[in-house]
Amino acid sequence: MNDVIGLAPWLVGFPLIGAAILLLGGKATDRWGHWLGVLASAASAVVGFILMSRMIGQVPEERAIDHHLWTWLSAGGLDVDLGLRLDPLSMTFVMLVTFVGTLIHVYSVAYMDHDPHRRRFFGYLNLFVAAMLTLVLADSYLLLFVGWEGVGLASYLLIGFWDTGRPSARENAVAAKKAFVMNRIGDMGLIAAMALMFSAVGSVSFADVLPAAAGDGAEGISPAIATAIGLCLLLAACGKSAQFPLQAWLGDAMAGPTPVSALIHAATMVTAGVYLMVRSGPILEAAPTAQLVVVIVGAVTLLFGAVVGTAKDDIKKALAASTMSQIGYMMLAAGLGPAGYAFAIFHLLTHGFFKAGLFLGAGSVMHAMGDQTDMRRFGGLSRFLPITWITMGLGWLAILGIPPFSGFWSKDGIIEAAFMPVEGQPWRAWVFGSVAVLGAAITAFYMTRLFFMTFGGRRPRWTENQHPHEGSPLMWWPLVFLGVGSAALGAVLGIGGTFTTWLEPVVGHAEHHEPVLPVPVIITTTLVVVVLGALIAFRMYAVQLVPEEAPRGSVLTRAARRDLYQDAANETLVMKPAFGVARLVQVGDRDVVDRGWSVLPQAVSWFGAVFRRAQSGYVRSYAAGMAGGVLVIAVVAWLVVGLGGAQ
Amino acid sequence: MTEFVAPEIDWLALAPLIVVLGAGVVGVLVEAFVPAKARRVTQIVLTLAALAGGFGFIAVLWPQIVAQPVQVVGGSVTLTPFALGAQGIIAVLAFLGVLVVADRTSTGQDSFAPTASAVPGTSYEDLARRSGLEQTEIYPLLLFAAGGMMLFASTDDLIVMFIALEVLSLPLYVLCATARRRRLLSQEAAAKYFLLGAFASALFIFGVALIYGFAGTVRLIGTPDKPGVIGVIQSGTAPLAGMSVLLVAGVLLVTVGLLFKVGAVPFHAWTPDVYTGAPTPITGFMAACTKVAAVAALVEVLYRISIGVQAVDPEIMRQLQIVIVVVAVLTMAVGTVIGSVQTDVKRLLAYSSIAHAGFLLVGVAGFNPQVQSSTLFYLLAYGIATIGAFGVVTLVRERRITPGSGEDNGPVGDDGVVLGEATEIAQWAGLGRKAPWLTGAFALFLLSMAGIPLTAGFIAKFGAFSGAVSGGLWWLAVLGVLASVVAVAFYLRLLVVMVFQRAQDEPETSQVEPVETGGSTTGGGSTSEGATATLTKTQVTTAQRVVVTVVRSRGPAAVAIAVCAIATVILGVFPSPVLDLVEQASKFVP
Amino acid sequence: MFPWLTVLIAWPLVGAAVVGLGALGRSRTGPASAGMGLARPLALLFSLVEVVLLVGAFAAFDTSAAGDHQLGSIYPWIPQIGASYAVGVNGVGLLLVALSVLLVPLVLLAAWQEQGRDEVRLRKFVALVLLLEAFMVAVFSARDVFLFYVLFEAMLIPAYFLIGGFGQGAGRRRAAVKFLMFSLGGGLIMLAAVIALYFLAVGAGVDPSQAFLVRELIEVDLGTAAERLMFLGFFIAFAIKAPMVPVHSWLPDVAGNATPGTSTLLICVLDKVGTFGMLTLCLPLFPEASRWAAPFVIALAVISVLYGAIMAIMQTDLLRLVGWTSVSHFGFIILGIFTFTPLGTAGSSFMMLNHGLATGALFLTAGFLVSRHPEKSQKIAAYSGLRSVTPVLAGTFLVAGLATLSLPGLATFVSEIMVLVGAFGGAPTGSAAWAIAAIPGVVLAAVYVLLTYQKIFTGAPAAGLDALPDLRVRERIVAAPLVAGLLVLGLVPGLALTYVNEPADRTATFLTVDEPADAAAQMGSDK
Amino acid sequence: MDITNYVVLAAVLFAIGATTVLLRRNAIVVFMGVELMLNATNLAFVTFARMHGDVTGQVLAFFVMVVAAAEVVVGLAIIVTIFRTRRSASVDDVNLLKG
Repeated sequence: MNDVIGLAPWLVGFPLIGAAILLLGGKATDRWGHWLGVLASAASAVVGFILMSRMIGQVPEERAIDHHLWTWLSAGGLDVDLGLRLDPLSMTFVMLVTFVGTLIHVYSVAYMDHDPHRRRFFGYLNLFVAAMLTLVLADSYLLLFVGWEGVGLASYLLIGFWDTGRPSARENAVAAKKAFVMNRIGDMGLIAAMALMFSAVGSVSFADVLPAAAGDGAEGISPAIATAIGLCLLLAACGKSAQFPLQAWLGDAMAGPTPVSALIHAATMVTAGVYLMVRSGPILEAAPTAQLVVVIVGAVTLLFGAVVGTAKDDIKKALAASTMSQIGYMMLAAGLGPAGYAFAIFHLLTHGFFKAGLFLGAGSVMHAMGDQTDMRRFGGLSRFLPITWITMGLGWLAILGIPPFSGFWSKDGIIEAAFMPVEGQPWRAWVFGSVAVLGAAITAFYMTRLFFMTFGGRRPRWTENQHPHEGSPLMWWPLVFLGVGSAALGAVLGIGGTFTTWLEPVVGHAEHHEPVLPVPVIITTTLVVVVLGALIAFRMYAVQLVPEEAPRGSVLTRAARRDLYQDAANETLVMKPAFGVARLVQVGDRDVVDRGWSVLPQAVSWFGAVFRRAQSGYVRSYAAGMAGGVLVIAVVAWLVVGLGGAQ
Repeated sequence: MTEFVAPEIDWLALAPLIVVLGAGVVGVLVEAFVPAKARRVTQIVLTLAALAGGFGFIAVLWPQIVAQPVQVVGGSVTLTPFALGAQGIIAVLAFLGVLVVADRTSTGQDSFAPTASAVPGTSYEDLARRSGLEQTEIYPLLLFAAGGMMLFASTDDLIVMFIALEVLSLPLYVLCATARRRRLLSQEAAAKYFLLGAFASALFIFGVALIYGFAGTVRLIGTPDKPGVIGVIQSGTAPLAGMSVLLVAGVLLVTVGLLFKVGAVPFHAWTPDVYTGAPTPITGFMAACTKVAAVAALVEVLYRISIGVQAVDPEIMRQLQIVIVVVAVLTMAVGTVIGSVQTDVKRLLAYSSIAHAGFLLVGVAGFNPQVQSSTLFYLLAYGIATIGAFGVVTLVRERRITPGSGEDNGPVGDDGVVLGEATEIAQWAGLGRKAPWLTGAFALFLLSMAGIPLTAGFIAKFGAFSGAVSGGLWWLAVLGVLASVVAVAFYLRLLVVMVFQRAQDEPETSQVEPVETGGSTTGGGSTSEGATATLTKTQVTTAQRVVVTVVRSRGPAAVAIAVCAIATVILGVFPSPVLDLVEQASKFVP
Repeated sequence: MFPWLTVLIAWPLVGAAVVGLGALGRSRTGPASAGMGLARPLALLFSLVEVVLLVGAFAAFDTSAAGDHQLGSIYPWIPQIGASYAVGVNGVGLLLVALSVLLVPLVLLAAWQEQGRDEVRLRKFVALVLLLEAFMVAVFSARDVFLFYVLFEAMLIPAYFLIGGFGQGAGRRRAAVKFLMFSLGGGLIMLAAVIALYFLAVGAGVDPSQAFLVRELIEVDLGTAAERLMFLGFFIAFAIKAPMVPVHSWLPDVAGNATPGTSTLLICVLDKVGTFGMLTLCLPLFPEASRWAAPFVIALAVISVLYGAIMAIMQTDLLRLVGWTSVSHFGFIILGIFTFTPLGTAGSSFMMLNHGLATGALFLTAGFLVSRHPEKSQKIAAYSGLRSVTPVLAGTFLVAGLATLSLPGLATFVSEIMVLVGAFGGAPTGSAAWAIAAIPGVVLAAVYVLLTYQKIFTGAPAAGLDALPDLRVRERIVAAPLVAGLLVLGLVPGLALTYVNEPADRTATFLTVDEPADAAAQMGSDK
Repeated sequence: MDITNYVVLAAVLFAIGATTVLLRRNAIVVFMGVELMLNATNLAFVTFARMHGDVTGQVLAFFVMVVAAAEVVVGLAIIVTIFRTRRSASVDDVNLLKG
């Protein structure tokens, strides 16, 4: 595939050029700018498709290619090339990003039709695509970091897209800032990890670090260092993927336009943490402790998100909680070693489709309902929005993991992997397996709740003057594509382990173990609890009437509604102490440091004012001063010399 | 009876002194024989010519003295390169100082009272002023003072030094009392200077007596056939060799006498008062030239004695050094700290002069022969900045505006009567707008005094601190550095007022006392309301106001200021040629 | 060999003299007379010709020997005290010279309408700027400690007048005095060390007439105690200049009261003398003492990073805020210098350049913003919702802000990561821990930049601000090169690293190798 | 009689003179104190000359006398001028300059 490798930089190049033109071009590009954005993304998708098809044609061992562009940075022993790594893992992402991305671009043309700043929106979207592709194609952690922060920037810009001129403008801006800052907290981990890698291996490129981590020779990374690197990378992943304890930004990020939520905060960017974990597999494998922490974080987050999802009435926030929970699954899988990697990525892929579909569906609903997001004000929409209803239904079934929809194939793999025994720690399989199953049940509950609160119900609970109708074809064609993906992608790639095999050159071959329970038992149990959860939700939200005002609810409901008090906890545990420290520093700077320096001139003035009194104006006192001076100097000279001489 | 042998006298070596002092004598004759109208011009020409001629002789002598120092009449005048260098600097500075003295400015008046002996505020004084009397005696007095200073710096004989001290001091006492305005202050300055100066002289001469008692001679080096103090100490042939207490006390008292002239703490108290009260051109002359002479003499005495005693009794040497160090530290501290709270420009410059005495002593305290060259350079740099700065002060005046009044005393301009100098710092606000060039020059002098690089003051300070470090007193250099920081602060304050602040030229009734310092005596002899305390406050007219103005120089002062400014920059940027010269000056241990 | 540096130093001096001619005449605002209105164009012309000369200097510079000091000349200046006029730059010096030369025309252009119409005042202003330029170029080229010291102090004077005479804050005089007192205080302490250095060098057998040449001094073994004392003397002066906590107090006042253009020159270029001095004087001249002090210095540097960032977050005045961010960034620069690793040192050298571009862009953009406010308010709270009113200004501000928070892809990121990674493997004990402790600085940076952006540019436009004009062409011309530079150097940092790598290698080798003879010869080599 | 007694006398006289300067208010008396100090010095010179057996000291005493005379001229002139202006010869009254 060396003949087409030269195209690889254009994967990033097209959307980057698109972004540059759109953002620098000014009003001149207003009329056609959005189509340029779509074109750039589509061009990138085409390039991705060409490369992908050529890669499939290669034998598995030759599928990984490092494409060197130029020496980026070379100083003091740190040599980083600006290079792209094309392998099955990155190409999987390229396909996901460019394909889903292009669909969402198209969707946005219609969705943002009335926005005066549509051009800028497409500029940001292009920027995002470019950054995301940089992230997944990077051949070193440093370049990955460029993409990593690039997507953070795009996310920041898009969450805050409506940061002026609306009543909620300030909240949107705050949400954007919150996302960026929490991501930065995670980024500290990536920086520290790179520092550790450089000091241990002398390089931060995948080609050097990963083999060194895998190898156990003298050149290798010691387990302690590997653990430290692994935990640092996990911190980064937690920030980017909204994993516990850095999950708080994702819900607020829904302030951005819905296509943004679909693309960035569901399908692609937030899963970058999973990508990072899988990419760094050898490091994690060298650090079992870090792996365990990854699994725990995944498990906690999957339950956390699921619980939060059950109580949210805002359709986007419910989906956001769901995203968090699903990424928890992926993270859990990523912590399970080679057995889980493939399923983590597989779930990431299917999730990318069905969650993007769900979000775009939600966007379609909002579009129809005048930007209403409260599900308690929906209901009975299936008749008015049939396409949205069907495509979201496909996504619903997929996320529930009902066979044969795509979610089943990937999520079931993760649950099975979670039940794999770990040597010496028999409790792990049971605990994490159970959590995964429990999560599936709750997922079924909240997604069913969401689906039926929106489309089901005997009577609509709309506000005044609502005339819901489907949007333009530009909006529903992407829904259809994603719906098809939600339905079929899992089966296409899952049956026969196609996808697992495809990734094997990258993530390594998993030793086959038997789960602690027989596989059919796991599948059956999972399906049973899922159906159970769905039925409960159906009974509560489809059969019974949904009140327009949220009932007070149980303690747990109230907690879940407030995201399990995550913001309050952050406020109390982090923000307040931090602000206290900042106040302390501020007061200290003013009253101690600055005043301390100003004491010097004051002291001089004070002494000056005191001693100038000696200049009394009386001749006799001057003469006395002279005479006294003679005596004192004589005495001092004698004393000092006398004492000195006595030694 | 031995036959009288006429002493062999190297007249050329004495020529600079003879020219200057001789011109002073001629000046006295001029007062007697030249008609009143031509007197002033004659005196000025004579004075400048004498100083220039003196400098010319110094230049001629230079190569010869650098090759071989000369002792005239057994050392009564001892011309080492260092002494000759000091003489040259004094001649140059005196020349510039006289230029400032001679300037009558656009007001047509010089800074001196027409009859200094007249009682302020009397009709006699009024009459003298109306008849346009001028006191041209100041020029011979200046020449005598300058000649005394030159001699002071170049003698080996303590008695000659004493006489030189008086020759330089007595004219200065008189000159201090001759201010045209604020005459009470002027007279007070003279009285204080005189009383304290006489006291210090007495201490000095008693010290000489004690040294004579110890060594039987008052020459320090002496001649080969008649060894001086150093010689008898080293050879142990002092008549009272056992009573070294005489020597120590004597040297101490002599040093005190010299430190008084230097203006070092605790013998500094006269400095601020005298500098403030004296006529400003005289202050400039005195501050610059006296400092040169006194420091040069101090260096010679101390270094000569230190050579002598070091060999015999290092203890005494240490005592001397400790004295100088203590004095240096005190001087820097007092000069800078009290200077930082001053509100009067002249007084501020006076404290600055004290601080500089401290910095000079820091260098001197190193007791390293190399220091002599840096000391000379310091004196030159300090001197030109000082004369320039006081020259600027003479041009910044108060102007009283009395609409409709027919004031007939002093030239009436379009907008009022020019009074005395505006020396309150607050009055200098906005000077940068009124007179940018003058302010620029003054700022330059301040920066030089502050020791900012690319001005002469920096090279000078560098040399002084180098002296301390080379003598092992690095901590003293650090103290000096700290004192410099404080000093910088007060120069800066003045700079801020001049350059950044706006003038407060709003109409101001004369109910507000125009000047704080000696407010009751302002106006001096130039205005009819007189200067006595009982009279000033009676003049209250609501429409009168006092503004600050800059009078134009008639030439000489402008030349002096310009020369000083240019020299300050040149010595700061390309000091090499001058450093070469002063380096030659330290070739011989004094 | 053509004396490029001397020409680069002399040309702005000529400009200052030509433009400043007549500036000392009486102020008048009256009708136009001959030569009126020429001050700014003339000064701009001079500064642009200087840029052309800079291009020549770059062409003549041999990058394959970037560690050698090139383009220079040596003449005896004051042989009596060992001072020479010795100039020469290695790669680092050349970059800083370039930074000075490039920023001056931008600052002149940015300040085009700042100082009113009074021609005399304008002449003074531009003359001072050109004078400052000459001093800055000279100080980065000085290869003689005495010359360096002289310039180090002398350039305070034009800076002082620029702050006190042409500032825009009410407290400008106080700020100017504070600036000068801090700087001179540090400088005079350094003077004591400079003098001591001379005597030790002469005592060690260096030719007294050349005893201040860096290349001579490097070879002198000063003895442990003396070396440490002298290190302190130099370091305190540089730390004040840099500025480093706790001797930073002058900086926020200056930033808040000077014009943004002055702040740019002052903080983005002139203050680099502090870190440049640490790199090119403290380390090579006092290697043992540097190693001795490094743990302490690193700790202070990291404290500066966090302290400056926290204080920036707490500011209510936009320009003071930008000033505080510099405290934080200088902390990073110092951290890198004292790691004694090639990576950290190269990172710091590169960061000196980048900080100049990024903070310069931020200062100037903030200045554009403030100049639009009807009351010229610098209070962040006086602004709101301006993104919809002045989108280009908002975008420029954001890019400058992102550069300040070291967004990957921009040059600042490369240097910051180099410093952090280098510091993690730094030679001094505890540097790894301090490097980790500095990392939260990146989070705080995000907070202060984005919080400010949020307050000024988002939400509903404040009353009276809804019709502000967007960036004018002149202002765009000012911002564009800075932003472009940050982007290009972010993607191809090799353009600059070529110049800093070899000097950094030499410095690190010199400081970490036991037998420093060869390394010393390399450090001091002048071509 | 021991010749050193003269030296002691000279020192005592010198101290008395100095004390006069420090304690008395009248400018004329203060000045007389200075004169006393000078004359004490003369006594010391002459005594030492006698002790050393050379005439230098005696010659020096003449110089001092001359100088003292010159000082009187200038000093009295200044003091008288001030007296005429202020109608007071007290040194404590001249203190406009201070601080």
